[in-house]
Amino acid sequence: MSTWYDMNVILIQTTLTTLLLALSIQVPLRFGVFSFAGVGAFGIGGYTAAIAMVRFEWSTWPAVALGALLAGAITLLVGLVVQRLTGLYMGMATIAFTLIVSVLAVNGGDWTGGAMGLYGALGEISIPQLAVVVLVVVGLLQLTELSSMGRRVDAVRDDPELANAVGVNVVLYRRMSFLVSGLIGGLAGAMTTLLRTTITPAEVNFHLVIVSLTAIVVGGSRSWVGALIGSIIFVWLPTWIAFVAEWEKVAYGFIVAAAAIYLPNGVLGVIKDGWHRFRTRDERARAAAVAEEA
Amino acid sequence: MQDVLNAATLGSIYLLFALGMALVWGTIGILNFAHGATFMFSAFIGHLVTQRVELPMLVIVAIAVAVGAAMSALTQLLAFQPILRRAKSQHAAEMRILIGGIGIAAIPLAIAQRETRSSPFGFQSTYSAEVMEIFGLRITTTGMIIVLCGLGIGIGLTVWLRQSRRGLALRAIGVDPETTAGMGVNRPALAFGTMAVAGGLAGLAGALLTFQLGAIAPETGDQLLIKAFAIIVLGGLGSMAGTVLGAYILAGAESFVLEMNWGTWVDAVSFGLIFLILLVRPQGLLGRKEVRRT
Amino acid sequence: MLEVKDLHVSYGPVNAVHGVSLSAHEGKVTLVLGANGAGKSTTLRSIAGFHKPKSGAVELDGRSVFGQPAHRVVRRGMTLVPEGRKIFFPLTVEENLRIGGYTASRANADATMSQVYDTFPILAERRHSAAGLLSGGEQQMLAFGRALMSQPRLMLMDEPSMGLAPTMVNTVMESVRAMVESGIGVLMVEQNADAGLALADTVVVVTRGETVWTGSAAEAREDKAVVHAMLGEAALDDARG
Amino acid sequence: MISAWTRKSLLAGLATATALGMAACGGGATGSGDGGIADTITIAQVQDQTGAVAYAGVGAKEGAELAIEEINEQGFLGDGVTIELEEYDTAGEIERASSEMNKAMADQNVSAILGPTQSQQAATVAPLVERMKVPTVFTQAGAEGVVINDWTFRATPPMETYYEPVLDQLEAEGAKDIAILYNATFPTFALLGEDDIPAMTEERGMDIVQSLPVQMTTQDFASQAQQIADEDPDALIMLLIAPQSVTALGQLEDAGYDGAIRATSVQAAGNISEAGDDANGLIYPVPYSTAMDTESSVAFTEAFRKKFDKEPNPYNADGYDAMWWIARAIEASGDSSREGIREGLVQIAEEGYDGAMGEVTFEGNDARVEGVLVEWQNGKERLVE
Repeated sequence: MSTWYDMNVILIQTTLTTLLLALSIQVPLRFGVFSFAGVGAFGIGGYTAAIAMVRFEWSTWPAVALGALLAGAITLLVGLVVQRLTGLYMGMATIAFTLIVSVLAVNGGDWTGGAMGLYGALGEISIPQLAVVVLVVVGLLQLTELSSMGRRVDAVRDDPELANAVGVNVVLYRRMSFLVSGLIGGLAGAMTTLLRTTITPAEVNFHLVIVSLTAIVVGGSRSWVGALIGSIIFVWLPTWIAFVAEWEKVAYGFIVAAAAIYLPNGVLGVIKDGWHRFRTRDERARAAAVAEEA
Repeated sequence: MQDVLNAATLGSIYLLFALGMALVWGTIGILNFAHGATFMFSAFIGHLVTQRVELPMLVIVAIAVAVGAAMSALTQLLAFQPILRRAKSQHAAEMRILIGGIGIAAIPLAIAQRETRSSPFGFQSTYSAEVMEIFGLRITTTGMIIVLCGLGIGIGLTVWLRQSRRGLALRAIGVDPETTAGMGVNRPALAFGTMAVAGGLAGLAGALLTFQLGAIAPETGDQLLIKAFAIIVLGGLGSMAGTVLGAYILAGAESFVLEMNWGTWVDAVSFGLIFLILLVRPQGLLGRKEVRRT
Repeated sequence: MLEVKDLHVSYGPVNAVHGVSLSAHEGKVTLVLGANGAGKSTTLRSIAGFHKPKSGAVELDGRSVFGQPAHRVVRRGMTLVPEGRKIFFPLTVEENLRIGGYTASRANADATMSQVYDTFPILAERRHSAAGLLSGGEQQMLAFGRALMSQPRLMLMDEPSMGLAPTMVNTVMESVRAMVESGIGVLMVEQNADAGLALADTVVVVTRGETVWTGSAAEAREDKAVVHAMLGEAALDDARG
Repeated sequence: MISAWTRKSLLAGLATATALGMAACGGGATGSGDGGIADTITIAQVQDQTGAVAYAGVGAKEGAELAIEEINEQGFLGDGVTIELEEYDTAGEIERASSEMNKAMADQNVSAILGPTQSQQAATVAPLVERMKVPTVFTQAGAEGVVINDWTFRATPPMETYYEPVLDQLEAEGAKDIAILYNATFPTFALLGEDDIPAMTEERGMDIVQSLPVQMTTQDFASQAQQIADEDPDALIMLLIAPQSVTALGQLEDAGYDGAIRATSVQAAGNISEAGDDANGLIYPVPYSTAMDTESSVAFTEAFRKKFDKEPNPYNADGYDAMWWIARAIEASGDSSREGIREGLVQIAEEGYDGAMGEVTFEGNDARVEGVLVEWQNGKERLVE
């Protein structure tokens, strides 16, 4: 067990940080906002934390907090600017924001370390600490999925007019989704950077948008559980399909495409369906038993 | 003037690539993220064939067009069509089509990377580009062909969509697919044909761009994908003329940045421009507004 | 010409229609009445090929069109004017008509289009403006015109008067009458029973996804069951009570 | 995780101290006590086997395989002692590099590691290497932040350390005005284009008349080619990745630029062959070329041709030299443990060796070579005198 843990400690770490990143994209989607600004926030959070540690010799947690807060604030500002846009137009604008963050990092001179990025940001973050942070984030998100709050979020996404009519402040909700996305994205960036000790401009790119989106859609887009499932799948997939060796990427392609075709609600959807069927079967059996007794 | 001509050539390259994507996205609502892989793989097959036998330009282009059309048609048949069939609505299918495309794109990319070890590949052709001087401006024959093809096909598609019966049907599908089927339009067949045409355009772009650049790498398609995405959104989804305009605006902006020798700021300036334009015109330059009285 | 026998349609586990039978004929109006959610719209959409029915028979001129997709059904001479009109808003009025004539030859379509313009002069006036700018009644004219472009022998109409001003309802019903007089058969679902009954030749009453009554319009005006069906289940209970 | 690591490194540190003491007492005799040479020594190769820069990792693997075959056949480490190579694919991704490195390091059978070839991957794993105390020899990875502690080594000299000859040769040809076209998002090229080359030209009294940075995503060079042709410098130094170079060469030709062009070792390994005639006359410095006539280089070239039936490239030379360095290290310290190999690597680095890249010397743990200038002519490299 402990050897297994030692061998896979980085994968466990990556799963948790990937989950945070995926959540930063998923939160706005759940509010019906097609924003990928979370990836830009990832970059801002990562660079801020690294700069705080390397240039100003801050300690780990203040650096992480600064990264998350700054990323949250900037993402909220971006959200205020682009809130008028809809659908993929919003998507494009927020992707543009992300790419601009990356270009700023390349051209940031000594501050950002240019193309080579920053290295030597030796954060002191243990897996249990990381897990606690993730648990807190997930716990708070769970509140937005429960009962009345969850229904309001669903209304904001599926029928904003109705939501407005029943007194839900749609605009406010959507703005808040930017803030939350930025905070979580910044947190993901800061913790990833300090765990890895480096951050480079090449990491903050369109590819990261694709990775998180794939994780969410394949896992299940309506709940943090789906994001967790997706993160687990895509972080561990290379380990599971190691036997195909050099054809790994081909297998990855087939798996993603098959998931898109056959799992309309992601893996989470399958699990829920299965659970539902299991429970109803149970109930039917019980009902039948009752009927027989009678 | 020479700069304008260079920008026009670059714009035509972007345009050739973006046209196919814009066609399927703006009409049958499929945002095909495998377009870049189709583009690259068509050129790659051309490369493999010309390693055996040296061929004239026209034959290579024909091969690439055929490969592109076949790949794209297969993608439609094996992935997007099943997704659409299973989805409750076009809207529900959108995200899964996106992810399906991402998965499918990984397959040809992995194959080409493996075969070439990611070194650049080109064609063995009897064609060799000549430099022409017209009114003191230099342009290669390949550049000329690209500009003519880009503009010609761009305008041709615009006119065809406006004037022809099938073009009208495609635009109607873009508005309301179900009602269009009620008008006697065989939607799956038309979608299949449109995807094949788009794939052919990707193949054409792949072959011509490889001639123009001398060689491309397996990853070239991915880089163009994000630019094409930006161009289409900038021009306004559903408007072919908008795509033409968007391609030249992006190329013009990039060329200007290079002319100013701010090479590392290219993405920031061009995506910043897109960001700003979207703020002023949220539906893109020539995008349709919601026309509705009630 | 249209014969529907014992049609069953389901949405997933829900059986929306189970046992609808009706018929429609050239130059005649068949009116389908029933409470909200009785399965009238589903019936119409299934006949027109927008939704695949589970079982039963749908025959047009003796040949089955059961389960055929919408685009094929249109070619057989039967077209649906959908609920809510479903006009292509961004397209011009003329483009809306041209897409309606998708199955016809160019020459045929041109000829039909001038007929449509004769019938609905307002459309000719607005031919080059975006269809989304038309008023509700004009949009319904356009929906009729668009359906006529495929030169149908039978038109299925789903709530043509819905959301229209009372004066507009009359105009719309007048155009339906004109179309029927030109020999086209009409199968119509209509909430506005007065307007519908004024036009109808035959009336079919559907309750909870089943045909419960079929008769002439004259009989329908007399028969209480029909009225009940029109007014909904609640009225029926009241009558019993 | 940190606590686990600290405990582990503490233990490892204790073990090391004991081993050191023993080694000191035993005078480095082979096979003594804990620190002998195992019968089977596993070396992990944690490099890109797939993805966008697979050529470097796959190339190094072939070179390493050749070296292992020689080492095992010669009985270099004693009778019956064999080296085995275990592959880990980093797939061109930074997070994959750190997780694969971690797996390799956690495997106690792994004695040493051939580390990632990409600078950014290497810089990420370099601190891990010290925490886990596994000797890691990087190939390529020419940026700063890679060779940063006692456990990190580099077998490929960074590009800037053998770029001087290019400038010497240009000076000899009488070039005054120099233009630089460089990929500023590629760390090695950014460093070379912004710091090293300007310094080198200044020393020689040359002028940089143009400095044109581009991005990793730049694909069309018509605009830059035009600017260069208009400026018409005596020589252009072109620091671009493989596909960019092919395009730039063609477009420079089309734009009418006919001055000298100097490139980098990225153009080696046949990466420039797609440029066809446009690449003829292109000169670039390489740490290794089939055209080299140093005895040890010729031996490698011939052995490689014999084993793989193809022409070796600099990446093959990387893997070959790195693996031989490790083997020599084990032989020198007589100890195939992680600490033993680390000591051996340091010892060999002090002495230097003759390898595929010719005479290799070291600055600390970092390799240095003279390098050679080669000219590309009709699909072949030949030495520039």
